[in-house]
Amino acid sequence: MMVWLILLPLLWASLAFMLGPSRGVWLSIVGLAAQLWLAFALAAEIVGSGAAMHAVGGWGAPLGIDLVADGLSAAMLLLTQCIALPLAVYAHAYFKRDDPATTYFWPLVGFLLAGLNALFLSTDLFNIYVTLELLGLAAVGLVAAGGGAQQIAAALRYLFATLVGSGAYLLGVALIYGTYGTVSTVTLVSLIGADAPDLVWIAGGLMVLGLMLKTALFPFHFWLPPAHGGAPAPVSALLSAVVVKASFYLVLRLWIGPFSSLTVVASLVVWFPALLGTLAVFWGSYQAIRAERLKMLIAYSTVAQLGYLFLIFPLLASAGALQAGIMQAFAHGLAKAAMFAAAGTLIKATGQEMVAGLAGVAERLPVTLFAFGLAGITLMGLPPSAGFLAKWQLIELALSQQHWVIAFVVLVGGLLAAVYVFRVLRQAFLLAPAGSVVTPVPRTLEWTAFGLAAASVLLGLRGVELMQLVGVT
Amino acid sequence: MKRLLVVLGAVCLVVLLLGAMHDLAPASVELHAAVATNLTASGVEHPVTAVLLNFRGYDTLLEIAVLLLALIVILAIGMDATISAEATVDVRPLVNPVLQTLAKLVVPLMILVAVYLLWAGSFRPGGAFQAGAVLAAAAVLLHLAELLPSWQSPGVKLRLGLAGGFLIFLAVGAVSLMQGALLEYPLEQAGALILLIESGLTVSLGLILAGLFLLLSRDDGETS
Amino acid sequence: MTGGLLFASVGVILFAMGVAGVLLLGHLLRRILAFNIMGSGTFLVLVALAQRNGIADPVPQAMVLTGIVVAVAATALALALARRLYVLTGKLELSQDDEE
Amino acid sequence: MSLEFAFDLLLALAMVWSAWRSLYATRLDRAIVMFIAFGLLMALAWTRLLAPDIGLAEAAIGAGLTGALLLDAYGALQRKKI
Repeated sequence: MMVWLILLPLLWASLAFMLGPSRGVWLSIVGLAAQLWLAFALAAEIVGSGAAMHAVGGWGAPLGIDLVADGLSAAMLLLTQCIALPLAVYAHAYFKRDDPATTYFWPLVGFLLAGLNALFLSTDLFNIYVTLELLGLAAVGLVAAGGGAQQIAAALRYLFATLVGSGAYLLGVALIYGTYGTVSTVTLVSLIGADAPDLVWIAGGLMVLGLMLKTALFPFHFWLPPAHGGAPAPVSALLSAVVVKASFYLVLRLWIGPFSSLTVVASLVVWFPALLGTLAVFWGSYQAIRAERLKMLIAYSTVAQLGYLFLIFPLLASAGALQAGIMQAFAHGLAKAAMFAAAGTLIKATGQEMVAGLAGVAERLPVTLFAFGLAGITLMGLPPSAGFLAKWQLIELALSQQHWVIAFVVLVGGLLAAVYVFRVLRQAFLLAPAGSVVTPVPRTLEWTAFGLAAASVLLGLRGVELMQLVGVT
Repeated sequence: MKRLLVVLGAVCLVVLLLGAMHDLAPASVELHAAVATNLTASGVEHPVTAVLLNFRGYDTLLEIAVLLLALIVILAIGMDATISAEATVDVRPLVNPVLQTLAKLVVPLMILVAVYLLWAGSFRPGGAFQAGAVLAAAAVLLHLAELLPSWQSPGVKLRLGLAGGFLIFLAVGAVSLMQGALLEYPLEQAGALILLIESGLTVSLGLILAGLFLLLSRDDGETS
Repeated sequence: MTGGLLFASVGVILFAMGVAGVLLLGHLLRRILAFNIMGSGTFLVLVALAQRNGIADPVPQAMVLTGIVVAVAATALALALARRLYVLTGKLELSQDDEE
Repeated sequence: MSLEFAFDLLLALAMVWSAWRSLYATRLDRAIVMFIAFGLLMALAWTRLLAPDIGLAEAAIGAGLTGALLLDAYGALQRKKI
């Protein structure tokens, strides 16, 4: 079942390419719906009977490549498909028929999803490198497609960042293979002990740093705002909601998997990601509060929200930290997809890219603005949203271990999020200046954003199931 | 400042790595032995081909996806290139007729070499990648001799050729998955299946690699 | 020192030179060159370090073949973007001021 | 020092030097030509590392196709400047 999650998007992506420019919408949407069903079925299966394994080619690691679906990967697969389907529907309504961005939009989305799904399932460090490149190049292509000079420049900046990131990762993989003769994470867990040679430490450092660059963790965030802020709204939503989480997921996997004995020896190392995460929360929020363009505000908010994910690293020793991290990934993923989708609708309707140009949208586009507000609730971490659940758990864990710094960062981060969310809402409730026109937009745009935003809030009520799923090993 | 930091970081990395690489114990897993043991079950006699298309065939499947994807991205970013009539005024010197004759002679030979490489790959160095690269080189040569124009936008037949190799590979994967595991070949059919995949890949790889060049070398509009 | 370790060392040096080049050079074509040198360095480490005892290992060799194809895909993509940028702006550098 | 190791050492030095030149040569066309030379040296190194498959691929794809792509980009640049 899990393998179909990889083959299906590859299949509809290449068929959509064969159909020709701007074709393949319905093929893709049917494919995505099937993937969503598969992801739910897979999650249900492993909650029932534990983690599932598939030996590609029947060889088994370390000679072959093993795919493993445990709670963590099943949760990420579920998140990805849950966001991709509504965004595909949104994208279909968003793009005009002759928009140059749509010529090969669907094949690119297909390859992007195949890369994501393959990455979440792989347990082979080199295979993960190939999935990272598939993902990275597809994401760069989506940013650049049909764009003007600014978009192309943003795509190039993104491309170089992602290539350096995966280059560092691959060098790490090369050193690991040289040291142990295998790249299977399952085999490596038992091989890498506390007495690992220096080379393994360097390899681990290179891999984690490369992946942090790809996650846009502060201070490696420089490429994210232009790329996510400049791409078409459906693309920004997809990239901010799931693509950056993929490399975070890998850092987490390496940290609790093959490199777990190293992180135990050097107890100070766990504070390094947390420190960068803290800086990301403050810097991203500060820039979001200052941003003048609406999509830049949302992109900087992504920089801040990604910071929270890295706050869990000092807490990983205790049960529940993983759940808090994944809950935050879900909360931010759904909310940020909703926010970019809502912003795309607002910009399309008003023709204004600036936050200052939003005056009056509250009465003209209430559903979209409501979606934006709901997503904001999740980002601030107000109950009953999934964001609240994630932050609550994070604070509780931090306090139980006397790491009050982490609790403080989470609380202040929530307040800062409130500042930039209310900045947008306040503007939206102002009276529209005389003579401003709002072009009508398809209902689909409004309601898909609303659906995603509502999901980010309502997930808080079903959080127990998700946490149970993440716990399956 | 940035310059200093980067240079310093690079030097530190080199020093640390060179130091750490020297006294390294032998690896605990020896995959080359495992490859040798399982070679007879792989369907080919050349170990590198066995790893590429059997033991780690899944890597190769995704890698072809990356290559196809790169081509699609290039198509996607250049679609609205201003193809103005006056932009096609050629400033290149006239092509040497000797080059054209030479190309006409060499290209059939290169196709022959590609077929040989494809066939040789099952028992000695060679295979779909090298064969595809030779095909692509032939196309580039034809282009330089002005016997093959740059691509603007590929038609349906060309798209079929570009994606065909990948689709064959994918189809083999899907069928094998339905019968057991992804890309698990039955012992007696392994050699034939690998040859089928490699033949498809050779054509598609040749087309894609040539396409990368022929798409990039189209006259991409004018700045004015 | 064996041939394997020698070439692994060369790989490390090439990687460092390449990364520094990608980060520091301004001209886009030069940055693409640097990326390729970085990749070549990594590939050398992958094979040479694994074969430091002098025995051929087909597994990293196959990985490098995969890596070379991925690298040429990335190079072509980067060149396409760079040439598009040149058509649109007449420049082959990313300006520093739009970074924030 | 055996003759083989001396050859490897020479090859290694040539690789680092050509890589350096292809990064920092003042003229871009020289840099690209140096890069192609670097690719061919890499191909030689691969055969020294008992990897003729990679040697073939490196010569054809790494040096050949990548070099052709870069040279073509450089050529387009020169044509536009006229």
